[in-house]
Amino acid sequence: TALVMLMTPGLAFFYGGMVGRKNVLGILMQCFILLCVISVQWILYGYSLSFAPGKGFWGSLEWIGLKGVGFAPYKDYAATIPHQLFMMFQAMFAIITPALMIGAFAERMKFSAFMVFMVLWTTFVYDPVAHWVWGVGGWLKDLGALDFAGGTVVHINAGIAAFMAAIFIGKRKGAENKAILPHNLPFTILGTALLWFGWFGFNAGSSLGANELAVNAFVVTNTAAAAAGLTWAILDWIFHEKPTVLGTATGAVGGLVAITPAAGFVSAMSAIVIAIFASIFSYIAVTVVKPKFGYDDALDVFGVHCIGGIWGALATGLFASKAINPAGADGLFFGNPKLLLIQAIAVGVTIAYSFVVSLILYKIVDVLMRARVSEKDENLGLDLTQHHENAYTMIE
Amino acid sequence: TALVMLMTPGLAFFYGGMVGRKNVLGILMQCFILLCVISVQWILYGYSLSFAPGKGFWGSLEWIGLKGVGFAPYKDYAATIPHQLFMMFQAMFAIITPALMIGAFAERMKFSAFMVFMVLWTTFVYDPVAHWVWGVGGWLKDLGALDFAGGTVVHINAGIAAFMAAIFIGKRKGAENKAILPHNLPFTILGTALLWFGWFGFNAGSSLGANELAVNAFVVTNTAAAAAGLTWAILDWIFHEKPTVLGTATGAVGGLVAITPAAGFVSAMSAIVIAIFASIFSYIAVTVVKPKFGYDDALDVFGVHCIGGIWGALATGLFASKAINPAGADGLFFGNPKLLLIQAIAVGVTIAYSFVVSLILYKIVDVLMRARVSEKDENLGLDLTQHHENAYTMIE
Amino acid sequence: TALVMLMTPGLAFFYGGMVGRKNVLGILMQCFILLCVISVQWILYGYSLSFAPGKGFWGSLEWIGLKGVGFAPYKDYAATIPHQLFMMFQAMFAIITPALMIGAFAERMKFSAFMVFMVLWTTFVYDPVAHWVWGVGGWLKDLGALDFAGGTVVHINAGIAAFMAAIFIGKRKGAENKAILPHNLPFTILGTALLWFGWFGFNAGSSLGANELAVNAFVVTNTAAAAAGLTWAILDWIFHEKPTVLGTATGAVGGLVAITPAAGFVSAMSAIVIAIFASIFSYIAVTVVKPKFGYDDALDVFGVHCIGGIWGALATGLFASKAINPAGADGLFFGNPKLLLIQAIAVGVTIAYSFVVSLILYKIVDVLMRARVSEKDENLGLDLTQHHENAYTMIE
Amino acid sequence: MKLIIAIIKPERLDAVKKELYKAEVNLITVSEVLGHGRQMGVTEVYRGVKEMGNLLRKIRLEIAVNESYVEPTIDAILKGAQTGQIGDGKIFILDLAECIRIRTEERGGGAIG
Amino acid sequence: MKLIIAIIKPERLDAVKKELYKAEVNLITVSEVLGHGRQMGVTEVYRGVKEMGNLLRKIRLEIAVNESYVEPTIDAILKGAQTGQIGDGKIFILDLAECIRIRTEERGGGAIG
Amino acid sequence: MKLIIAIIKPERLDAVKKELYKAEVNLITVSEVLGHGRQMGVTEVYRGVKEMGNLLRKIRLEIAVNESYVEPTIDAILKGAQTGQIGDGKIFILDLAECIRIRTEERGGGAIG
Ligand SMILES: Nc1ncnc2c1ncn2[C@@H]1O[C@H](COP(=O)(O)OP(=O)(O)O)[C@@H](O)[C@H]1O
Ligand SMILES: Nc1ncnc2c1ncn2[C@@H]1O[C@H](COP(=O)(O)OP(=O)(O)O)[C@@H](O)[C@H]1O
Ligand SMILES: Nc1ncnc2c1ncn2[C@@H]1O[C@H](COP(=O)(O)OP(=O)(O)O)[C@@H](O)[C@H]1O
Repeated sequence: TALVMLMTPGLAFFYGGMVGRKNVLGILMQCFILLCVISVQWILYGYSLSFAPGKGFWGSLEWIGLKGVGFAPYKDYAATIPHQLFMMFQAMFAIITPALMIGAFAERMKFSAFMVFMVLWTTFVYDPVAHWVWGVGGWLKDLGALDFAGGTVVHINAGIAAFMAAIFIGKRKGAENKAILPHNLPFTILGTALLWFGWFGFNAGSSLGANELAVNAFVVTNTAAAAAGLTWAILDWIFHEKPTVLGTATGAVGGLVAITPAAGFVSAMSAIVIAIFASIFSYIAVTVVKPKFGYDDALDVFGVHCIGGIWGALATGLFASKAINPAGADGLFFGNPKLLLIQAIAVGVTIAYSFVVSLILYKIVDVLMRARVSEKDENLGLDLTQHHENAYTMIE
Repeated sequence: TALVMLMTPGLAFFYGGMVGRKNVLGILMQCFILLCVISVQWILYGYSLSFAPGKGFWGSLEWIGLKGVGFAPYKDYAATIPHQLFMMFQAMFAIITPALMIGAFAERMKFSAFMVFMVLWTTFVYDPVAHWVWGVGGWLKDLGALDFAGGTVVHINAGIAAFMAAIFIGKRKGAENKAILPHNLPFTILGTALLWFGWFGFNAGSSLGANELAVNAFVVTNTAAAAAGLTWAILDWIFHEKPTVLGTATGAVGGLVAITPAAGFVSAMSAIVIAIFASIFSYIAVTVVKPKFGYDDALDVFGVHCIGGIWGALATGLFASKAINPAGADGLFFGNPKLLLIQAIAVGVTIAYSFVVSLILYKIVDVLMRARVSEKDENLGLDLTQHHENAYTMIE
Repeated sequence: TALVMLMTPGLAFFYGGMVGRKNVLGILMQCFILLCVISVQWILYGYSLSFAPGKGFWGSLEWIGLKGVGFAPYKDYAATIPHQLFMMFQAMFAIITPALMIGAFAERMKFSAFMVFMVLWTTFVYDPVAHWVWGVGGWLKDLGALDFAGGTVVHINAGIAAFMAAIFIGKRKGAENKAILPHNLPFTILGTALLWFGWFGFNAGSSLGANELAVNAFVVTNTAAAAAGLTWAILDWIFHEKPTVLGTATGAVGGLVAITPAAGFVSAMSAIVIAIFASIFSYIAVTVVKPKFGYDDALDVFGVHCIGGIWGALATGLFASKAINPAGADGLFFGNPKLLLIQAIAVGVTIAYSFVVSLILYKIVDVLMRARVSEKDENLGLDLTQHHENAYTMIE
Repeated sequence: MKLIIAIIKPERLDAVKKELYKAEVNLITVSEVLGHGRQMGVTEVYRGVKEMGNLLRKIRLEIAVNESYVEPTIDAILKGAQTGQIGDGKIFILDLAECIRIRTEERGGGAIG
Repeated sequence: MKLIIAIIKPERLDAVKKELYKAEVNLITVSEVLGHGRQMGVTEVYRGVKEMGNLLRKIRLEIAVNESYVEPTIDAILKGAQTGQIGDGKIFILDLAECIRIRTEERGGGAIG
Repeated sequence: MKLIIAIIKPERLDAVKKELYKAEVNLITVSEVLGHGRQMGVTEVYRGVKEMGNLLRKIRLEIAVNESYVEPTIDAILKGAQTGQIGDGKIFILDLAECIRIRTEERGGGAIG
């Protein structure tokens, strides 16, 4: 569980290294403050909204302030680990999800607007969706949708909301004529390493103790990241003469995303196939689709997380096998087309709901306080204008 | 346990990012060498001085060189884990404590003097205090003082000694007229993340295996860090227009400090309250008290660790509850004023003892070899003058 | 196990900080791509070649594609943990080993050549040697050679191959007249910290669950790193007036290397002795031998890993004690000269085999595609020429 | 021959380069500087300590040209760098006594381009 | 008009800036340079390899002023930067042929301030 | 007095310094710049977005010398920096109106060395 906590800082450096020198603190701060805010929101009411049993839109409110959430395992979620531990584990999911979005509106969102938007988003988008898919009484869960470690709830959910935000906040100044160069790629690699490391906790931990499942998740997670990273490197090699570090890291993250919903249901060999296609689809989304439609999804949250998440969720419908996880189901390639359909429904519902509600919330925030910083502030950078700090000293 | 080892490097980057570019290696080296020196000191005689049963000033010498410290659990300390593992776990505490002080005399202490001072300090201050509070036969322990994971032994102890050092070594050149700008805040955030991560091991590990306690410690640790970080951000927002990254990180660390002694005795809700006040008190100490009295506690070891530690120790006396930990005690708010008094005594004794003895040791070192570097060396920076290295290349 | 995964990124930053600013991505990419490629190679056929039972040169092919490698523990390797987990754990060894070599030919090897060489090397050098020493039916294993966590298989093996590569690829331009200054030493420290942290998993994990052994490995690993780091610092202090950060980090890594084969067989006190000599030998190799013979082992893979590995393997033959590990053997100092001999044989065989075969593979690659980049590309740096990227923005 | 030194806003660099190429001025040397001018800096705050950040990031261009190119170069810089807001920067022009191309050792106006 | 270039010790920058403001010289451009001079550098050691670190960090100031300001500026720099120890640095003064304010396009002395 | 500005390839810096010391030119100021010239840059690629990297790392030397040292200094730079390949860089020479040593306040030629 502790591992999962490292993912948010990991993400912070993954993103932070890719932005301009004048905006790196903006990224780090946004990730860091989410770690603070959502940790508190979660124990106050978020966990209850998401996981307290209830057939409705949200879970019930009986677990507010962790009331009744003790050490005794809550068998419907995890028979073997203390309820509070499960709660913490889920908290990390609730933190990383909004953090993923940061990449889309990077370098131009006002911090105050960011804070308000994120609290609203977690409450009105993340919590309900989490409830539907994972909560006792959640209707997608009852439908039989499989989401091992958050492909739908986390990645598609965040990815599509990010897509919305990128479109409506508009392009970065300077992004029109040229690429904004990553100011510190080693930080991006460091972040990737921490993400990869944390993801083991993310996926293996999602087996909630069941030993064999954890091992399988561990193996396929590593395999998928590796295969996807390699795939992207090769694609770069083919289309841009040289394999790039940023590309390899991006691919690896894409592979981790794609395997997330499938980690507990597929074999290592299937993982390789899933990973290869994950990279290919993301590669197309990032290098072909994005420029074509010209939205400025600054750090490709949509291209990597949404696309990867969708593919992963559907792939689960294709490659899932009872041989791996008896508690799971068989996918198309194992003679059960129905699962694929259910997965598709879950994906569709999440996309539709998340996009619409996120948009509404965004518009509210934008009207109330303008979501985007002024042009002058954008030129000076978020670090100085939003946080009154410089990331690095230039002369000493 | 391994997690705790990461705290020292975490601290190194937390501090290292805040100093000038020409002194970053000085910080990293001081942290790193302590990891080396104290690791050895600990198995040679430190552990024995601190934990070997004995009613005296120190523990007895029977465990010197780990003699008799085997794999069988030593039930008075930890009934379920191997004795050597407990020893290692404690080693990490003995390493991080002196390392905390580094922030106070940063950018101006001579390395040789630093080494001598630290070995003396660990032997004559840390080891005895640890014995009193945690050791079999330690009189504060017998008194019934509660210190779950080192609020008194680690943070107050280091914080007050750091305070002393900051005063007697004097202000940094250039600190008079202006602030010395942090040369690399992302490093500071990285350090904060590693500290936060390691602190889980620090606090959860202090339950020494008792499952429920570990979970509680884990939850309250995360909650306190989050709430305190958020609080500091808000304070900055109020008093300086914008929330700063450095402030948020500082607050989070302060929250971790304050929750340390309480982690095994309080609930998550109490943790939020403790954390909020921890940030407020530290904020006052750092932004009001320090400038007023004009001592140059370069990286606010006193303001964050000593103040946070004191508050945490007293807060334990207020919020501790048998409902959380039957082995513990009830605090004032649970109808037992006595505990608060005991805590206050433990705090007072530690402060008095640590301040006086640290001062004596410091003076001895100062007389023998001058503790502070020459003005010329200070201008050139510790990296070049104390270690003959440059942290970064300027032209290539 | 997850900890071990962090070692490769750790190594990447350890090395990456030491090279020039224009080559840091080259290092990071080489480490990162190995993480990807070998992860896949391992599950496809590497694991089978190394560990599938077989008396031959390689293991048999029956475990190709993890066929038959399930969750049930495979008692000949690890009676208590799932077979797939053991497989993953070994995968991390297979990844870090070639990664170690990167330091030797840093800043001048063509990426394409690197890829081909590494895949060949892992297949024809690592896999067989791993089989001989650890695999069921491996002849060195049957001989009774002790290699707890890879002193021979990992460090000597990689060290000597690196030595070969350094000689035959030739000196770096600019390395003749002057040292190439480390562009970011904090990264090197970060890498060292991650290595130290991961090494706990590396060594403690190698006990494969056996509790007491793990604790012992944990203690001696930490002790060795600390003592060796301290030793190097002192050596620098003596011979170069000041202790250097880079030196201390190098020493610590050297200590970790030396203790690797011994971790499960020696006591903490022996570990100190082993560590001290490890630093001394490496120090001589790096500061005396290397300049004397003038090969350009850029980041001292040979001096630190090969020398340290050899010393560690032999030291195991000296200090091993049944008192620590009944399953082990007694060393010379415990009245059993035979073990030392066996260790010497294992070392000799590995050196001879690895050097010769690595050389052949290197020559093949060199003939096919020139291993070294053009002078022009070397001047521009590997980042730009091999990966079309800049690690840092210079102006923004 | 003249040596033209221009201090501009970082975000204008691309525009200026474009204009210079249009004016067939292809050889330039660029560096990052900090400037203090009319334009006010942003206050920085570190743990409650206010720091009047009166230095702002600027880009410094160094361009050696022959007389005939002086005006076109100036116009190009003005076109690219001018936003009309405070902080746009300055252009300094110095007489260049001599210019040598290292590769060919040729001197004078011919070595400039 | 003159262009004044000063190389000073990093730790003197604040003092120099203060003096310059006193002398009503408010517009300056600053950058970080490495200097080799009389002042000896510090030897660096990396894994036993000695490196004669003969380059030291210095700060470079660039100030364009009108004739009347030349001496006051020099005095200010001397006041702020002088420690009397080797390494204090130098001041170089060049004739400035022309100066243009990008924002307003005005030229000559008026554009300097 | 003259102020000599040289733009050279980074990897030639050591050689140039060596030559300068041979010519008894011991006082220099060095900085890192980006240059755009004849030499083509390397294209960069970030997630498929091509970036014409037309700026290359160069080293900028600033050397103030007395007349008698001008030619020796130029020769030293040429010796050290010339590779004959495109991108070797340029040398610019400006008239230096005045030079002041901050430490001693002495002016003119004497202050240069
Ligand atoms: N006299 C000068 N000497 C040196 N640098 C100057 C001078 N005047 C302006 N600059 C540089 O130009 C930048 C912009 O100048 P500023 O006064 O802010 O804008 P504007 O010229 O539009 O009023 C300053 O930050 C400084 O770097
Ligand atoms: N003739 C020169 N040309 C270029 N830079 C110089 C010259 N003389 C001095 N400098 C710069 O001034 C700095 C200080 O000079 P130095 O000789 O060390 O001090 P001092 O002038 O007090 O003897 C040097 O590091 C160098 O950067
Ligand atoms: N006219 C100029 N003005 C400013 N800088 C120049 C000029 N000409 C050349 N440079 C600098 O010199 C460097 C090398 O010039 P380049 O044309 O590439 O080599 P060469 O002079 O051998 O053809 C350029 O990158 C640039 O920094």
